Amino acid sequence: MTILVGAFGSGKTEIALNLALRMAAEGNVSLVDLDVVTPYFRSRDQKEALARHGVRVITPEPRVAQADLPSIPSGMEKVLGSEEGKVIIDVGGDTMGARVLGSLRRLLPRRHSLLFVVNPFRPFTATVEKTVTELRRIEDTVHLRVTGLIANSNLGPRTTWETLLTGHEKVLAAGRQLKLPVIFGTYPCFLNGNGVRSNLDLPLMPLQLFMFPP
Amino acid sequence: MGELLLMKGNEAIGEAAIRAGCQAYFAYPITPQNELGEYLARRMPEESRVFLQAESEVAAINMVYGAAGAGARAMTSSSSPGISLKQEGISYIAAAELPCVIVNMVRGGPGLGSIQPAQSDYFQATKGGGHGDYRLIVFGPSTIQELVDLTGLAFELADKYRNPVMILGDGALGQMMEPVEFPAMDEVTLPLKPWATTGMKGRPQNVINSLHLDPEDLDRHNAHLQEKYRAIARQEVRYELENQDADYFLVAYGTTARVARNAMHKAQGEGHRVGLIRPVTLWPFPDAAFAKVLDRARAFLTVEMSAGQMVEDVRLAVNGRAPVHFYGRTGGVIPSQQEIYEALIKIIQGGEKA
Amino acid sequence: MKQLFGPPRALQERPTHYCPGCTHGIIHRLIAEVIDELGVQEKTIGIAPVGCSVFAYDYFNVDMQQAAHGRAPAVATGIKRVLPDRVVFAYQGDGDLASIGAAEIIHAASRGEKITVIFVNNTLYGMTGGQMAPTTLLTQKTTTSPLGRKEGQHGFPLKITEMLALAAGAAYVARVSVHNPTHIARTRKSILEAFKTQIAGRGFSIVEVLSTCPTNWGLSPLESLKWLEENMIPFYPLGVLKAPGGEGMK
Amino acid sequence: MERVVFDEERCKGCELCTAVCPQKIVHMSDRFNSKGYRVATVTDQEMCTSCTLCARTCPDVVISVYR
Repeated sequence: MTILVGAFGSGKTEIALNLALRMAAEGNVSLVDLDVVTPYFRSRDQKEALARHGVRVITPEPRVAQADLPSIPSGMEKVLGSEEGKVIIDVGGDTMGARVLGSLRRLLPRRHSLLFVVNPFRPFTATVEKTVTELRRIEDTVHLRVTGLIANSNLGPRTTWETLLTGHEKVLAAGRQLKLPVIFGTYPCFLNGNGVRSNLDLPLMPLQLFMFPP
Repeated sequence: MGELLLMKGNEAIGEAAIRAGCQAYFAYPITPQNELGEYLARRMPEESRVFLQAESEVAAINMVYGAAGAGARAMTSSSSPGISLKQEGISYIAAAELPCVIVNMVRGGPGLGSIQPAQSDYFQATKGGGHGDYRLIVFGPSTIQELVDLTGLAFELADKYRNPVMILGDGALGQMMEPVEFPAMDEVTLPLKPWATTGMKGRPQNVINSLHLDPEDLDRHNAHLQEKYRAIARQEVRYELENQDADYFLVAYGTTARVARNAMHKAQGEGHRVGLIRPVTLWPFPDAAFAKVLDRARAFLTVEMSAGQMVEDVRLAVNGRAPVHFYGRTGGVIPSQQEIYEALIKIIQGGEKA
Repeated sequence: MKQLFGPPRALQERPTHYCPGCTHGIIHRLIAEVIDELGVQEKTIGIAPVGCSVFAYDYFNVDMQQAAHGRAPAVATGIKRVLPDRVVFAYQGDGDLASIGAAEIIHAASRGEKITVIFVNNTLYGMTGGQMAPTTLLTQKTTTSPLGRKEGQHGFPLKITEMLALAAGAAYVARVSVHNPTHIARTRKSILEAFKTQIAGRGFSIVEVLSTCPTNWGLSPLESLKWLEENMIPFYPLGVLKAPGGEGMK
Repeated sequence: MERVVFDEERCKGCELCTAVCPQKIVHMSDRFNSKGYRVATVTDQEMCTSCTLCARTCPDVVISVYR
């Protein structure tokens, strides 16, 4: 089970969708949309596309899916307790989004990865110091320990390899300070993977982007 | 200018307000603009400025009245139903000539509507909303960077004209993320406000007021306001005109302008001579942009996330010299590039009457 | 010859528009006396409401803002939050404060806004011609309760000051009256205490002043004072409901 | 020597001052001011104790008191 937390707009949903699609190629995978705070750009908006690739998307019931109610999908105990297949949980941003995970933590299996997604180009994780503060705030809220970081450095459409690698280095520095591994870094698909000149000790995962501004 | 940051529209307004010297922000929760209040709840205390969550939108706008009257740069924000509640205070603020910034991240209406993006508060923002003859300066930004730049400008113009300025965004603009640059923290010099009620030390009494019971007196006050609005209309019109020599023009603002531009590119790619007029100030409305193209323009297509509001101003600007068409979606649906393209092609092929 | 009593500096020389015998004039003067006594004329900002006292900015010689009906506590909050070292008072009537502005007053009190509210209760809407207010007494006739206020039809009179005393942020809450010189002196003392509470940063302060409306009551000024004493005080008991460092004293 | 001075132009003739004087020396005069109000007055200035009650009761700041 992989649980993604992070500051608002750190890119949890994009990463969750990409992880789900990768895992779907290998077998049974469920993506749980636990984002109770963001009104737009949520996993639930991609439900049909994912279903076509065999990803089961667990979302609040359709009647409230377009509301701003903090609605938790039904049957969470069954999903979280299931031994079958892999589960990815996309949690809402910041401590506000993470609260819901705190409320469900007794249902979580002992073995899980709690990954903190960091984009150092976002205001509340713009420095190592701020990243550490943000991570601790979220840990305090969910009453769980983060087990690793994901470096999701990007400036949206203005991302270049140069900016991206500068960002990833900041995340690695945060990892060293926190004594936590950085599990992987990302790069947006539109950057040609061949052009990468990375000396970083960090596996990089291409991100297919789903959420586009109008 | 500083470094690039990836910001949500709502957060970006908050940070831009801080950089613009906003000293007090009064919040009340409503989706889809909550990130603005949440952002400022963290940032304003860091800068030793005032953040206060009011008991209602009505109270929040009246707190703005008090703070602005006391000489502070003040702001409040909401989304459509909440902006309706603020109209009383906005009318008083306009009448008492207090500078302030009001943000409306519009959602689907009428009534409780939806939480999805819309542009159906155009009439309310540009034609009054509250009672009496008054005008707001209304900005319709279409990128996050423009939100930042216009937030700074909003505070500046508010002070310059002693008039409320509204930033008319929409839910999508508030929620989407784009890279932005902010002005440095210390770039703003706050103007002196000798009219503010700060205590009458060393001068006679100052009064902030909108009551003028004598008809002649109120008539004079209104004439003064109208003179100010004419000055604003002369000096503060802002717009973007793309492809001035085109035959057909799309007219759109805010989020819709982004999609309309894509539709324009698609049509251009197929050899059609299409341009785009994007009002940046919705009031004053950029009639000048239309004047520049009216000699050769064959038709206009206004696209809005509403049942057709700005199109009335487009018709006034075009004044019968070319057909003005409308394409709109409501309820939180953003018109797609394909929909706009098809509506445009129909007009170009003459399949649709004016 | 020494002057023992004269017009306070914080009051303008301009005569008021109030009807003969209307006690607004007394209350205005007491506030101005307190501002003089505390030496805060140059740092005081007052808020005029909508009601008979809508022109209060013409009478107080301090900086003033005129507020929308009921919103004076929100306006006062906005001023005080950006100018915390100033003295901010709102002057409100009973329709303004207890009806349309009920939310604003309760939340200003609850937040413990360091402002002072002078709440003038004359049991009806004076400005608009004597309509029923939340504070109108049972059986009292007004233009919108022509046969007298009946609980079944119009509901009960609201003791909002007692409600406000329950707010944790309210530091000083008192009800006083101006129907005779003894009570005028007590009113002055209460207003002084309220301003001192604000200046000491202890929280929200409010003084409800029972007041008259000879014109809409249809009584002479002297009869009005008697009516206040005999009808209002039994329902709206006088006293300090709450004070810093201890509960009320009678 | 006048102990109570009435700014008669401000007086609205409400009579509140007449009821509070312990010496019973404040009374309504037969004069009208320019606004048409019958004004209050004190003729027996010598009997005034400068207690200020009339001034403190007046809603219109008509009365100044001296000693």
